[in-house]
Amino acid sequence: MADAPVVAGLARGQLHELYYWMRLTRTLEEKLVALYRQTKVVGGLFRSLGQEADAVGSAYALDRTRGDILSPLIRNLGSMLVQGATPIEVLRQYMAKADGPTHGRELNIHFNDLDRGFLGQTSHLGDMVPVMCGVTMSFKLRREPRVGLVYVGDGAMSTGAFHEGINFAAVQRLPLVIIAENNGYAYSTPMAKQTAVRFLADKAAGYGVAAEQADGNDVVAVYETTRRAVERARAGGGVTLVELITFRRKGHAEHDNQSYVTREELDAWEARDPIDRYVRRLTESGWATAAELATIDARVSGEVDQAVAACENEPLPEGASALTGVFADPPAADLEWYRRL
Amino acid sequence: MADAPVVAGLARGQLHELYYWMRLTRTLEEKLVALYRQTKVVGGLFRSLGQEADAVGSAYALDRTRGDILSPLIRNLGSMLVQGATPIEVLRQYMAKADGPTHGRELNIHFNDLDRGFLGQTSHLGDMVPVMCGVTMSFKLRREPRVGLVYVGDGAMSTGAFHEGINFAAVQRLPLVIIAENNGYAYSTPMAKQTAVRFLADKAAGYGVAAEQADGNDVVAVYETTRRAVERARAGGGVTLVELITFRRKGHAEHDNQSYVTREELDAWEARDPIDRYVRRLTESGWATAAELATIDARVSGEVDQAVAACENEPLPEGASALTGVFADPPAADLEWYRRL
Amino acid sequence: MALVTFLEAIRDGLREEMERDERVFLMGEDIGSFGGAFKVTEGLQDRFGAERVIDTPIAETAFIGAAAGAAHMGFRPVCEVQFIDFLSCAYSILTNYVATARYRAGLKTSLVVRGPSGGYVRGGPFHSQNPEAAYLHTPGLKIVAPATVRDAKGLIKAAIRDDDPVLYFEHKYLYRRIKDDLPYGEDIVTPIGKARLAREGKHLTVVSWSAMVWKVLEAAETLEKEGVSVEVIDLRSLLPFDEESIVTSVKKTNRVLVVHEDTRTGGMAGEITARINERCFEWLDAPVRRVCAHDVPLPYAPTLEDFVLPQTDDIVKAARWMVEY
Amino acid sequence: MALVTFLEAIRDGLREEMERDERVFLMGEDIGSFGGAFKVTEGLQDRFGAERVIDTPIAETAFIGAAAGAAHMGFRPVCEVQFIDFLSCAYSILTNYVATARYRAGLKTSLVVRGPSGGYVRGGPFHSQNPEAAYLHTPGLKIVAPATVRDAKGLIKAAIRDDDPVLYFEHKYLYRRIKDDLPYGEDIVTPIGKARLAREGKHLTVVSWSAMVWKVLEAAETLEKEGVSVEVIDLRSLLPFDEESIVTSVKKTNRVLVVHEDTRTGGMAGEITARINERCFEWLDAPVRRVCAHDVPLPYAPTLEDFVLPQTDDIVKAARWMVEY
Ligand SMILES: Cc1ncc(C[n+]2csc(CCOP(=O)(O)OP(=O)(O)O)c2C)c(N)n1
Ligand SMILES: Cc1ncc(C[n+]2csc(CCOP(=O)(O)OP(=O)(O)O)c2C)c(N)n1
Ligand SMILES: [Mg+2]
Ligand SMILES: [Mg+2]
Repeated sequence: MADAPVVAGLARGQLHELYYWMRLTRTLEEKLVALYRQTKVVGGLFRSLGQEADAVGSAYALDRTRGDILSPLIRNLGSMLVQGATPIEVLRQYMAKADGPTHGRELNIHFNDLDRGFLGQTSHLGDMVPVMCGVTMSFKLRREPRVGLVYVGDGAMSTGAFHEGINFAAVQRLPLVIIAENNGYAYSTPMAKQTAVRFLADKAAGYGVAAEQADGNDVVAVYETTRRAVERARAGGGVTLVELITFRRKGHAEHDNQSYVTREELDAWEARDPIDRYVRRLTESGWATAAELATIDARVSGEVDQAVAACENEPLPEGASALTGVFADPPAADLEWYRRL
Repeated sequence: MADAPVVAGLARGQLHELYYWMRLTRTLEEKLVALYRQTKVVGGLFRSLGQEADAVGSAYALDRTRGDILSPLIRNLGSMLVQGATPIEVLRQYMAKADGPTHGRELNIHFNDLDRGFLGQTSHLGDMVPVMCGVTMSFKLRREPRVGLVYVGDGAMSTGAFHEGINFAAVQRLPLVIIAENNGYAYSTPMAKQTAVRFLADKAAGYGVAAEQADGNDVVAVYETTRRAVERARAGGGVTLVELITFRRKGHAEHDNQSYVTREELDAWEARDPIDRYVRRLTESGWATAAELATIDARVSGEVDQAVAACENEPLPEGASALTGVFADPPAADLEWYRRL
Repeated sequence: MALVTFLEAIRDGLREEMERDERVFLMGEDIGSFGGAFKVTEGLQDRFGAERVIDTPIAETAFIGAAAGAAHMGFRPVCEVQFIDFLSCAYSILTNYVATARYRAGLKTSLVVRGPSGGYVRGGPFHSQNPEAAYLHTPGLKIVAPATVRDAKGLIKAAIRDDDPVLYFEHKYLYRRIKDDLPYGEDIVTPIGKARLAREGKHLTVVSWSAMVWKVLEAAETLEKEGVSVEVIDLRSLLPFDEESIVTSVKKTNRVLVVHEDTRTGGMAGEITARINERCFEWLDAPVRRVCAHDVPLPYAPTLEDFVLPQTDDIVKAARWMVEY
Repeated sequence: MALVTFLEAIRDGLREEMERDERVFLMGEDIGSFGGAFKVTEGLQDRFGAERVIDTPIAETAFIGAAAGAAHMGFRPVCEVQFIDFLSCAYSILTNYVATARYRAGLKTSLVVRGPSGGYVRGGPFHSQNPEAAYLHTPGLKIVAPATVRDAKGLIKAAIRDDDPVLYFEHKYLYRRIKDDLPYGEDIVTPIGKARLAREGKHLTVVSWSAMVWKVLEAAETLEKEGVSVEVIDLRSLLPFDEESIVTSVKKTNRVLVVHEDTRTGGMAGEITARINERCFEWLDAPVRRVCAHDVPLPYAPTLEDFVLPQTDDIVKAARWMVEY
């Protein structure tokens, strides 16, 4: 009874999970902002405010038990959490801690765990599309019923790497879902300066792949739409380009005051906040009680606070640890002549 | 009366010109084959057999008096001839002569004359699309009513450079016509392994640009279709992707025996030979008499023979001439220490 | 006089060249009304309009290729790469098409590609690179990398006026950290290919460029107190580089250390060492040595970055070793 | 015994590795039923099927990126670049993504990128390149470039078995010009990072690799007749390269010449010179010198190409100069 589908094939518990992941994303990012202001975050800080439904709903459409793998962008923290990345890993990354997943080598959510099902991005936009082609080729070659999912922004779709990758995936009919995040801007550049198409989904026609579109601020719609694409991929139907329409409600990074966006636009999108909307829907449809949501909120806060407390004072890595692991078969230690004197 | 349009706005004399350019292309290439067999062509030899209408008809749609510029591919010899490149230049290039347009530095039809309106390609496929964006940007910035045209093969459309270029042109609404040559193959790779779309023109939708399609073996149709795109560009209507459907009836280069193409396919396309078809149409419609065509043929043969005779025995460049011109402001001569001993 | 930062000097140079030559225009990501990720082009779109300060899609190959096309037609485009690390995305068109255009067929190819380079800012492996070595190997390109406010302005102006493609690497660590008095509107043009003698000395020559010059000068102060007199050459042009100035200095000091921020293997110091060895073999009293970053991708954590990148203290120790040799 | 060409040795190496390890698969343009532009992979699709010998679109970034993704999942892909000149199109993903994947996060990235390199075949500026210097500067990559038939096989097998990304440059001039007896099926694995002593000598060491080794050996014959005994080191691994073998030889001969086909400035000889200078300064009786191509894009005409590329005679003259120094 508790497991009976309520909407979009999702049971009540799953609907609560979606809420949990979105709330966790937002709370964790808010905590990161606080740490950033205390200069504890070493580099830049990137927010997904207003895009939590897009990341969470799409990732939730994958099947973790079957080994599906996704590759997130900087604004897809939520998708990594869904796949099993933990708040403490994210905190350690941002704060460059020795015990972080990359031991201080890489920043923010650039980290990987293929077993849990996420392959962190690198900075060069578009590159993860070809790489995810290879990941999904491996599924195909091994006849595994696994699916890959990769995110790409409105801006990143202008890169050659995106084009080469999606076209390769299309020709090879790889089990790959490409989430095109239409969040209005690439840094300060509005979509109209990035492409002459009206919708990112219009680009599917140029590759002969299936297209889907959804309201990126409606987590259930995102889930449903992505799920369709995932099932298509798993059934051998090849690539789908899924456009999620949403909005980046913060600057490109924490330092950017977003002067190029109007107050009206921000207000309009704030009114469509994916978490607020989902809370309304959950409570109005009777899918969750206010008390249940409050319990989740408390759990989230507790988890985030606990994670911060656990790692805030951890040490940074030892300098010399930077020298290992460039190659699988490491050459002899490489300390410089003048340091050997 | 002689100037009255007969078909597609073309006067009788222009229809004869189209024939002349196609015949010149073919005869010149056939002569190059002979020279290649005599090992007088230094590098590889690339044929456009069966694609002459595509190159000639599209280039003819430009307005040379207005300074339109095109950038050909290896199989667009005809387009360069239309723009004013001469057989002797082409011969000298292939034979690496000192007096050739690049003085032996570059091969085949890789040479430029912006005044006559052609910018030779380089080998890295796709790169000329971005470069032609810049050429046409210059038209726009100077408010000149000029148009650019760039060719791209079914294979080359898989490159990142093509994608970045066409997208840039679309966003900037540049006066650029992009001719997508669907000739069935990229080297040995059939189009189905290059892209999952049915037609190359389908790719236009992904860039928000106009699409056109024509039978690439019908020179008048090619002309008319390209002309429409040229006029759109000149009127400020931006980019058109024009697909020309044709077939590469020779191997990728002279050394390739095209084992991957069936006899039937070759025969079918031979039956659609663009020159033969055009001859039939010209004579059947009364646009040209057999005698007129014979006169053109004789003129072409004469011109080609004369060009060969004029340059066949010309010298190759002096070795040391290789050292100049890397920079506008050349450093002092760069003869190596051991050559100075 | 006006006290301007390194960053403002670049902007002033761009503005002055755009004023004096209408063939100059700018392209890049977010450079228009936003003024660029680091605000180098701030105000320029207001001043020159959206046709001369063009926001592009995220497509480095497209806009650098387009710059070449426009240059062929007589323009002098300046491209901004948001972080110079992303110049790699245009590597092919830059090294194959742009660099060879003049040589192949006499095409005019006067264009500049500029962008923030370098580390010491916790940018991690993809926002901290020093890519000179990747382009050093390309006949047809020029490369400059200013260390001073004056040269920041002088080299951007020289690069724009140059008839060949020039890569201009501006170290982001210097952007707002160094200031100098430059008379407003002074037409400073730093000749490409000429080094700057940043400090005179007798016992050791140190060749360096960009942000490293400041660490070298700091080291030289320390060494001075120990009685070691260091001559510092700020190369500023990396391709072509000023072999003569190096040779002159080495023939005087007989010892030379090359210091660069980039990784060691395949880095530019190798080429410089080879040239010195070819030209001054008989004058050398010690091997030419290099202080460079360790051969690893540049990590993010401050402890790691500081360890990997060369520090003033490394230079001091290396210099001591050199003079004791 | 079977007399095989350089090209057949590569093919045999590929086939043997595909037979012994099902994780190995091939990707590239026209490599399937056509067998590749030079026919290196001829017959392999027939043998191993279209799933293990995959024809790709013209998209070097796509298939090299895909190779990395497949490698992360445990495969060992081998990519063919139709001419190595087009590797530039994948420069960004290769140097940024592929090379750093292990360092950043311990991702398995065992893949090989191979393709025809080099000149002397009238290929013009875009079908003749030697791109080692462009990648030398990238921690995380390995580079090999065989000169002999045996090493052609031994290095492709070693590269495939290596747990790191390896660039394998095969000189197209050698493809069908050299032959050797290799017992059918012999499991030759040439260790990466170890040079080959191609000839012993006393008066001068010449360091070279790939097709140039043959010109160096020819020069050595000539010089022998003049009483000059030349030791020839065939580097075969360029990254990492075998510093120890070079040092040992230089300490014996006290003179060293580096010969490569690539252009001089920023070429790999600079790095080698710097290392020799660092390690053998006291042993050098003459400056380390370089014989390389002139610093121009490689032109097409035979007269020009022959002038620009190093020839045997250039090596002979340089060697004479060295021993007389
Ligand atoms: C190839 C490349 N060029 C430039 C950049 C710098 N850059 C980082 S993020 C960004 C904007 C990305 O916009 P979009 O893809 O829409 O993603 P969003 O930030 O909106 O999520 C830019 C230009 C980069 N990372 N990679
Ligand atoms: C980036 C790049 N990769 C590979 C090649 C090698 N190559 C030259 S022509 C060619 C096939 C081109 O096919 P297409 O674009 O369809 O033109 P067509 O030959 O059919 O006219 C290939 C793969 C190249 N020139 N550039
Ligand atoms: Mg965006
Ligand atoms: Mg084709």
